[in-house]
Amino acid sequence: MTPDELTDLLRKAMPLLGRAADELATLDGAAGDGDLGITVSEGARAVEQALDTLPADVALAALLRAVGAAFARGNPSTFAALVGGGLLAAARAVTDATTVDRDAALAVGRAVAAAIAQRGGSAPGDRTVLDALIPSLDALEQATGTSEAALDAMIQAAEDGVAATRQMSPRKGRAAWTGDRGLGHPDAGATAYLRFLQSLREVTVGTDGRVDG
Amino acid sequence: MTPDELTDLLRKAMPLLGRAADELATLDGAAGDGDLGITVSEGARAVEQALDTLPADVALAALLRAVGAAFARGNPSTFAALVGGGLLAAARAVTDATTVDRDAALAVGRAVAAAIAQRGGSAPGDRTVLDALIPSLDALEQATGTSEAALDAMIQAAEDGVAATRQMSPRKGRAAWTGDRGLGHPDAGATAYLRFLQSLREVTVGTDGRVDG
Amino acid sequence: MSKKLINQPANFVDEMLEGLLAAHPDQLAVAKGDSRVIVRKDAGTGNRVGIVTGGGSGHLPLFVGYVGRGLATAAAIGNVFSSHSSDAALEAIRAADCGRGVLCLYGNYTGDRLNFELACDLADAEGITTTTVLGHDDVASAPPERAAERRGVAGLFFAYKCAGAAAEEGRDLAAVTAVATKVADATRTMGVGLSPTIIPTAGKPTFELAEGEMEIGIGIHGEPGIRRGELETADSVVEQLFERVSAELDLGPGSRVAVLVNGMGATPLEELYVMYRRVRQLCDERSVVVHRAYVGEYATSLEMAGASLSLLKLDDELVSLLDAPAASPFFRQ
Amino acid sequence: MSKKLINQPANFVDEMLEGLLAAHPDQLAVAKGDSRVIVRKDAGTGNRVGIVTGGGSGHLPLFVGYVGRGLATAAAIGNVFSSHSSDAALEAIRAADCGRGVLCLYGNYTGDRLNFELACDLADAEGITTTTVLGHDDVASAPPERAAERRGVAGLFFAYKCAGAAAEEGRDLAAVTAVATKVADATRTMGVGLSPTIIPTAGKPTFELAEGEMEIGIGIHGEPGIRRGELETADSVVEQLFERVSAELDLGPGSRVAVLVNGMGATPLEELYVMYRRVRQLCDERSVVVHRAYVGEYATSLEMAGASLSLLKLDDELVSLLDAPAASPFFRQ
Ligand SMILES: Nc1ncnc2c1ncn2[C@@H]1O[C@H](COP(=O)(O)OP(=O)(O)O)[C@@H](O)[C@H]1O
Ligand SMILES: Nc1ncnc2c1ncn2[C@@H]1O[C@H](COP(=O)(O)OP(=O)(O)O)[C@@H](O)[C@H]1O
Ligand SMILES: [Mg+2]
Ligand SMILES: [Mg+2]
Ligand SMILES: [Mg+2]
Ligand SMILES: [Mg+2]
Repeated sequence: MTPDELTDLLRKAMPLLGRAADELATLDGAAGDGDLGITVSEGARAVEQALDTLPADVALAALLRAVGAAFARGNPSTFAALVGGGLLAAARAVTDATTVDRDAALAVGRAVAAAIAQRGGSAPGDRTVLDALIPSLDALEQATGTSEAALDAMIQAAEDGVAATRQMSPRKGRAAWTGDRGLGHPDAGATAYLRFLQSLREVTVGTDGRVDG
Repeated sequence: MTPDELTDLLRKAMPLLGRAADELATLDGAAGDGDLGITVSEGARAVEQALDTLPADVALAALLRAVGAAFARGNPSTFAALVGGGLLAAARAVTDATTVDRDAALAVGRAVAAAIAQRGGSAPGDRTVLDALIPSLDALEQATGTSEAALDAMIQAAEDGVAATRQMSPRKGRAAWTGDRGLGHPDAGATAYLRFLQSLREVTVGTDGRVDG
Repeated sequence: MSKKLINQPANFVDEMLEGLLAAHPDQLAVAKGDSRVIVRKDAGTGNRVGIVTGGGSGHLPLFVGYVGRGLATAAAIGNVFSSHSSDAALEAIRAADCGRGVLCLYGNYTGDRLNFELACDLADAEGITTTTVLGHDDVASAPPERAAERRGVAGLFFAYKCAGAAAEEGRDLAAVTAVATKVADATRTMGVGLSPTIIPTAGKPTFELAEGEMEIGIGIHGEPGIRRGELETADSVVEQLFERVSAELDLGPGSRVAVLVNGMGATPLEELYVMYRRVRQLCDERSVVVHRAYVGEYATSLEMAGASLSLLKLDDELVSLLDAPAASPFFRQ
Repeated sequence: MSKKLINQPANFVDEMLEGLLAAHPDQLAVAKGDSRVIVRKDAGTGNRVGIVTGGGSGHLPLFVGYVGRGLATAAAIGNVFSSHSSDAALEAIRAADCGRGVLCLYGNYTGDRLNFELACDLADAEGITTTTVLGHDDVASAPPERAAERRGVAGLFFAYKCAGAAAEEGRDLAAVTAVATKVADATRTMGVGLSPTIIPTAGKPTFELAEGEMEIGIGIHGEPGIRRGELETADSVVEQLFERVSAELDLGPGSRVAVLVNGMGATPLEELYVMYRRVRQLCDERSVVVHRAYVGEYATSLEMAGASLSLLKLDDELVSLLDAPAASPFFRQ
């Protein structure tokens, strides 16, 4: 896949993400302040706009820079800053990539995860987006076969990761100390990442969700 | 009936008035601010306390003064000021009465009504307590037979008067000008007076409400 | 059920006053003769005309919040949405008098009037001269030809501010009264309610408003307004309020006004600024000059959601009185 | 459904700012480079250390309400309950700097921190020295041994007040920063929520609270508290809040404190005074001296019903800084 093809996929996937806004607002409201729905829908809208301004034959790094900056600015917030900042960090990590193959995708994902963990001061198990992101990258690393199959494996791993956050204490154990209003719900940021992967699959393989490989 | 006997009746009737507080709050809330329930229940409580401090062989004027001042102070408000002030005016009108017969009762009632109309700048038909009070005094004036029968006639007239307020525009025609939230409900102050008469009857003739004359 | 942070409902007003006095002992005091009378710390001194106000509780900062320097001298405090007693009004008048007389400045409600009138009669018998000016700014409460019957609402703030400044300057009773009258006659207000209030001792709403409904012209105690309808945008609501409050003020290019966008209690300050934005646009379109804008909670109805818009048409005298400094625990300029 | 006086939800914050600037043109201005940055009219002049704050909208008077004389110099404005951008933070820092450096003083929320940290890095590259102090007064948000992780809530007001006074006096960046740190470390807050809030663009409550239920320790965005339970009396709620906020301050006879009883939005001012009454009794019982009491809306959560109690333990330095004059459209002393 070329960066231009990825741009095209993202342009189709972004509008689908808005559908998750209500769900994410509710999940974020259960444990936090409820603004994640807006962060994701506004972020997706900002990304879509940024994609439209990209020149043809764009480099992967430039694509990531544009997407990262747009997402960070869409609705500034923790999630926007971490994910947007993560994509900017990834752009620095893939400066010379010109195709988006599995290795490149993995490098981007790992760079994003590392940046989120570093800037957020968080680790797997802290009930964050990392608990879906990292398992999905592990799945990608082990995947063989078509890119559709790899994406499916990533989604499966992210789904499991999201489910696991239900049992995790939000914000590094705060629930153990305070009430348990957030407990039992999956983490909002992890869910947002899962919805992103699912949107990507939807535009990759058609709405029937079946994988053709 | 002596003033002491009236004192005794009132002492029994006052606690019953509190039962009307919710109804009166709702009626007053429909067209006004909803405080009439408190005015009546607090007023009744204040009257009860004032009665306890009266000496034996009290003069009617002194009884009215005590009751009027107490009601006015219970929960100061329009209704408290008008009714309390009306009773104080009545005390001035019956200075030399020593028994509470029909004539004395009528004199008190007329004095109260005149004072309310004068200080409130209101007339029959303005959707106020006067629309129950004045018809009930007319009924008293025409009543023959026992005092219980007279009281029953007063109640009947007050009931009709209260019902008639349903069709009257509150506060001198304000409903015609503004919305109609209060229209259809009976006037709160008129209803309060009716409930007072009914409480009086209840302690006069027993709780079965039958009149023994 | 009511969601209130209170103790025994019957003690609500007295506990509120206890807290108020404990919080502001440098500015406020209770009158000697009546625990329901709050006075400026320096009431009765300074050779100033006194200004007394009063009314029911549940409207903070109205009424007691305008007891302060350059504002009112004393306030008589009633139960929630009920008048103060005539005893309290009399005590407030006594406390406010330094020998130059007392202006009674309050909203046009029958109960408040009856109790103030009695108090003024008694004060007169004691040799204290009083005058009375009633706030009657609520345009929704009676048509223009019966303007004197209208209720007083948030616009009373302007009367305190200007009459208080006149008293602080040392003007005499007639002059202070004239200022209050001028302001009362040049002020118009209309409100919109989005949710009901709950009197603590009653414990349930005094009226109902359906989800998504608003009531235009609602009174400060929840008295019925002019029209109920589906909730509209802030801009549309402001346009309707502005139309009504400006209609009788004969505003034209160059007219100067003071604006008050007042929150009824539960409505966030952010929304009041969204409203003021539109008010200002409407003034600008008409070349009406906003000399001063007040945005915030100036006269509330407990936890009612909603807001009101007041306009005061200014002349040179009112401009300088409005600009004068003032200070109470609730208002400082 | 939400009962809000707004227009397009997406325009809420920008329209609010437009109203704010229209209402207070004498005191506030927008920064040249970013419409989401509000500055003191005289920002960048006067040879004072700058103080920059910021965060999500929906908390007025927090944050922009504390931009004023003797308070903060500039504020970066985010969407409702969302962080400001790093661009806005950088612009605020630039606008606030007169060459003596800028203190970034805001609440401890990850999003706000991330955006401020980036802005400080960029400011540094431009030669502007910055320091950072985070409000972390909410005792309900982490146990004492993790106090640095706590969220910042209403107690931030004390930090603005004291650091702002120090900057106004002309102290240097290190000294102003030391004051802010001292205040942040000596302030404790806990709140109680009685009803949820509604983010305009979401249009429905972020959480539910049953009839007659309260949540002790709730966050300023509705973050979960320590305990849900049946609504209790004001006195009982105050006792629980006081116990928690005073526990870590080592208060004894003669200790001096400043008290803030803060309304979350919908709770009437009357109820806040009922609460303060009990706070004062508890202080008196312990011979703790209340040097100043602030009662009102200082940090809200849109239309949430509820309140918080903050205590600041004072020393001589903080007493004199707290007593210094200050003036913004929302706070004047
Ligand atoms: N320190 C952190 N490290 C990694 N991810 C985090 C961190 N804090 C929050 N997140 C993720 O961001 C999501 C919340 O984002 P957002 O709503 O923007 O936060 P807030 O409203 O608290 O600023 C969480 O569900 C979590 O997945
Ligand atoms: N001007 C008036 N003249 C006679 N009765 C009046 C007048 N105004 C009010 N009332 C009576 O008082 C009742 C309301 O009393 P109250 O609740 O104390 O008034 P408010 O709350 O408006 O002060 C009305 O239902 C009416 O019967
Ligand atoms: Mg959030
Ligand atoms: Mg009433
Ligand atoms: Mg409020
Ligand atoms: Mg409010």
